[in-house]
Amino acid sequence: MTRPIDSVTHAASDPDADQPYAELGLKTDEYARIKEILGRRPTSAELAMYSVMWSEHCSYKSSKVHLRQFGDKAPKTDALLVGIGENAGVVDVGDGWAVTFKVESHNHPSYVEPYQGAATGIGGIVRDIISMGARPVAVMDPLRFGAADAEDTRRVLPGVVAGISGYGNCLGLPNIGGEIVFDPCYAGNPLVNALCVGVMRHEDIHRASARGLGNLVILYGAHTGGDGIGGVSVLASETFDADGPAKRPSVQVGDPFMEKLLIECTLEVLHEGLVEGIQDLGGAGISCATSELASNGDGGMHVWLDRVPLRDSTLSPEEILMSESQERMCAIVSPAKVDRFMEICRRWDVPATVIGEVSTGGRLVIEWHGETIVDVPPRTVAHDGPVYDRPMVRPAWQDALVADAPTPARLARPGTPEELRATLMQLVASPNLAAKDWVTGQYDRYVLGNTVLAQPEDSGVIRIDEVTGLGVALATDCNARFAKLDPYAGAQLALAEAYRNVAVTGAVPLAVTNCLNFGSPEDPGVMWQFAEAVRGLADGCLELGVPVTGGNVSFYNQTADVAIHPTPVVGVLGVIADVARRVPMGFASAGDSIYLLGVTRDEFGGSEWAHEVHGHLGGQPPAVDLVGEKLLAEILATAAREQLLIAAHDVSDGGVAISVVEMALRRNVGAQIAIPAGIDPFVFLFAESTARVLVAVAPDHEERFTRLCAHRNLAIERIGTTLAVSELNVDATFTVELAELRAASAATLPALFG
Amino acid sequence: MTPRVGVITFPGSLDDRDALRAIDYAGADPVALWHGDDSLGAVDAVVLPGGFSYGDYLRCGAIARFSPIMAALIPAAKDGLPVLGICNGFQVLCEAHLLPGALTRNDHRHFVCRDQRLRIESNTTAWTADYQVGEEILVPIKNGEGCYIAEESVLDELERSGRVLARYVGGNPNGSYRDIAGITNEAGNIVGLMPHPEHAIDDLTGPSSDGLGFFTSILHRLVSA
Amino acid sequence: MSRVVVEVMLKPEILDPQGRAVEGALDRLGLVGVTSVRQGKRFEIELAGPLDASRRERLNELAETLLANPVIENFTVHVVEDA
Amino acid sequence: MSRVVVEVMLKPEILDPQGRAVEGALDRLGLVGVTSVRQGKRFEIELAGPLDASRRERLNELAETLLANPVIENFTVHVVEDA
Ligand SMILES: Nc1ncnc2c1ncn2[C@@H]1O[C@H](COP(=O)(O)OP(=O)(O)O)[C@@H](O)[C@H]1O
Ligand SMILES: [Mg+2]
Repeated sequence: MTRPIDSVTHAASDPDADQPYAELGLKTDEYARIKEILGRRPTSAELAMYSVMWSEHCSYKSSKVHLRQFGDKAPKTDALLVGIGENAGVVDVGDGWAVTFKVESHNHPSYVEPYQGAATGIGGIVRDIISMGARPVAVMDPLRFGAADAEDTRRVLPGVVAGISGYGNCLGLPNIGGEIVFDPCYAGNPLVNALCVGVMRHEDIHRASARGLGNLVILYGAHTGGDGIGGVSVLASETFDADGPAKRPSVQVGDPFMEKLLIECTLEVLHEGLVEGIQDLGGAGISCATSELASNGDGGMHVWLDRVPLRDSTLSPEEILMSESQERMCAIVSPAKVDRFMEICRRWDVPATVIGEVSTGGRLVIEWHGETIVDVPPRTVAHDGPVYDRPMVRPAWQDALVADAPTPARLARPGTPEELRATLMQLVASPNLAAKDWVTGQYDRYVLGNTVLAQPEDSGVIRIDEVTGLGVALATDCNARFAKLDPYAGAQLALAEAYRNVAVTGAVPLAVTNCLNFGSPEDPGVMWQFAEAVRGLADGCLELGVPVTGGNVSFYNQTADVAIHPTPVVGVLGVIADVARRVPMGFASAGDSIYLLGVTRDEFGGSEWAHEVHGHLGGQPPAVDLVGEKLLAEILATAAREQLLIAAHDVSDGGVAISVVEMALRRNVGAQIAIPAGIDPFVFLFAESTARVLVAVAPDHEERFTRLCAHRNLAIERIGTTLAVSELNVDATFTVELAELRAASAATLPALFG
Repeated sequence: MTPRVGVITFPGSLDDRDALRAIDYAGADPVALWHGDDSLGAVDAVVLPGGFSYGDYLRCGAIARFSPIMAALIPAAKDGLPVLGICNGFQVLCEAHLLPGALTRNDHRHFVCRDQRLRIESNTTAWTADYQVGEEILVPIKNGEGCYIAEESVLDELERSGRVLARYVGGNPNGSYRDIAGITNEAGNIVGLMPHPEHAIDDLTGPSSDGLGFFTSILHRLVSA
Repeated sequence: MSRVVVEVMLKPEILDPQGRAVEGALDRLGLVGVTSVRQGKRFEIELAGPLDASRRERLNELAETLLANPVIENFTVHVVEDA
Repeated sequence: MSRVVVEVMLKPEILDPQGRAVEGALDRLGLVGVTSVRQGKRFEIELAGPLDASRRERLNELAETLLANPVIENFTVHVVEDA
């Protein structure tokens, strides 16, 4: 039984055929617009392309009007070589080196099939980085799960971690950081975000564009199968009988070995100058790659779709266009260079096929066995999708939430030394603050030999240039409870925390990426959260002078009408001139002074203490202080350059107490802390005021360092000393052995997921 | 002339550049070798690096063992060419039966990456002469299938003939029998090691520089030969 | 004692990188004409005593939920011995 | 077309952490009386045309050297179809 081909001629001759546009997620007016663009009804292949390229995921139709602010408010900087709009932004880090980095979500696939969902999340973001011409040098994985002890978390978390570990380790990319946050709001909607950073020389930057009449379109990498085409099957379904073709899998399966070959092969063809334009295949597969390459280039492309090598010969042309089979790339190569290109692919055992060529006429024409099944202006597919300015309303419950502040009257606070000690022990062992070694121990941090810092340090630091010691630092952060209380401030607090985490290593923050994880944009309350978060982030980036270079939006993270907390994950990249001068987080020797930089206030709204001890979320998040963050970063960079610091660690979740514990446990060096006069011990130990950092300074550098702070009017207070004994001694209150803290911190995750 | 030490890149090798760097740090001449070549060229010793050759699909090292270059390496190694297999390289050497036993799934079933203490048990091999017997070193370990197993009689023979080269101390990371981290053949020229000395060549990028000794050992051996 | 074998294979439409790697190796090593290799898992389970209906049912349930992932895998359960 | 199934199991004396983990899980999930679980591999190989003696021999050799590692594993080769 053969299915009739819905060619352009056929479509013209049968203008009123019923088309399943609604099943494909298109609205009636969107379908009408396609007809208007084409001057006829679309063929089923065209319908497939438009439906997926105009989906929320590919077109950013609900977010575009807001995301513009990242460009409009971008701070002036010479560092940005490639801005928003490409696969990933590119930042100049000096000496002719450039760095590209981006974070993306793979949330829903990771819920359906945790291992493969997370694995292909890593695979996808890595291909974005190679398609810019960069060698990927590290990955990070900001993750969020439901309650730590929930049954489903036990299913999802180990699978996600194994997937990231299995894929990333096999690719040979060090994992240098990430996040693991538990909150019941993510039950049913875990967040799996993946970040990749790559390095290149300025002259190696490549773009996704198809130029040069007669240049060839080469599809290379894995064969195309029926992965992830879910919805499009309806296009074929009516014409197949009930027990027709196997149901297409909605799950994509990753092959990290093929991706590793793809990386090496791609870098070699780019390095030899064989490629005019290049694009990875991710969401929407060939539809996306061909329409974007054509749209960004001369505008015309002719593709022979029947030349695409298939893993499954029963695939229809619509399905081939949509397939999200992993580990594929598309390159534009001039005819004179094709032989060499193919030779390199063979050397790496990477299949490669010429599937089309750049043409005149400004149309993307796709043929299937001699019949034209697509004939469209590529821009209308790739870039001129619908744009919505969706209604937004501040949720009715927001006021009550903010009014429910964690005052001492509402939430009982520990007062006695025993109570403070017990609170510390409870927080140290809480899933969000406990040691994450059970997870991070499954990730290779050493491969490539350039990892200078990795988890649990505040930032991952990667050496770029072995001769000069030039390197980059990266951190991702987001406290979604803060964003729930105030999405504008919450996004800025995420930015501030990532910025601070980069700064404590001595690196100078330079650029920002983000992954905006939200509920349904069709809910005006969620849309308000989204708009506020984007506005907050754009304003914050402007104030800190760090441009957003790219990112990703993930909507529909909700079950029925309950959305996740707004979770704008922010990644900050910094540059450090000599990685040998990076400042690690851990105390290193006895007799060093411990200083707290910044000001502590009674701020507990959205804090880990309120969450863990009282299961409470309400009030205001801590005050944003971007001026303070900037000042801190400048002082820390100077101090690192002058090698004044033994250690530096930011203060965030769990407050000063948790930060001190982390600094002490890192290298098993004890500390004595004195609670400053005039402040409540509980507030001093556990408040989550921002723009604060703890540092350890050797005696012979104290004078220089304190003068540096005083000179710039940075609040600084000496709060303790490192000890020769392995204990944490909080003056006149309590003492805990480091062994006891370590045991409490280390036991939690293995007990849950062991 | 400076001794030349080759590093074979298989499809899926990952720590090949690191092994080349370590050879360079030690003062020898690093030479990149390709799995598809059928000769070793003029090298004086060979390192089989870590990674996931052929994705480690099937079994770790099982497919790489049949590479064209292995057909050249196997007889050369039997003839005394110094060969160091690190992690995946150790797995390849066992699969090629150049070393006894096998490396299987870690007893806890997870990939493990951590800084590991080892005790050097033999310094009579080509790759450990610069260490003291009993010396403890700190190097990274990172593997999913690093559990060394062999029959009791083989283990006894390894112990009796002093061919256990290094043992895990301070906790066995993968369930290896008798805490074995590395072994050698009878002649002492072929060494398999699960941990990664090439990732411990300076304090900046590794937990120590303790691993450099493997590479200086081979350099000194080749220079004095 | 009863013995049960559960075989779990990736569904035919799902990519099987391991099988592909083996296919390539068999071909390179001179086994001519290999057209496909799929790699799956095999569980040999031993149980004390005979398999009554309820244990059989539980076994089938667990084969479907624990041993196989029905999103990407098919499975079969064979009772080899029941006594 | 011919079809061959190769089954590879760890030797009984070799520790099988995956099998052990499955054993524990089956027990926790209410399958009573499980005394042992071993996890192995199963290869389904398809070849064009019939299996002559030389291909059969090569297949057996490769099962022994490539598909299984005889130091730790046993294997069996079944020809399911030969045409
Ligand atoms: N939250 C965001 N902030 C900034 N830029 C964004 C954001 N979301 C998407 N973008 C940008 O929009 C472009 C298209 O995004 P995306 O479709 O994710 O890229 P790709 O096609 O490479 O997967 C990219 O340049 C991306 O960086
Ligand atoms: Mg892309």
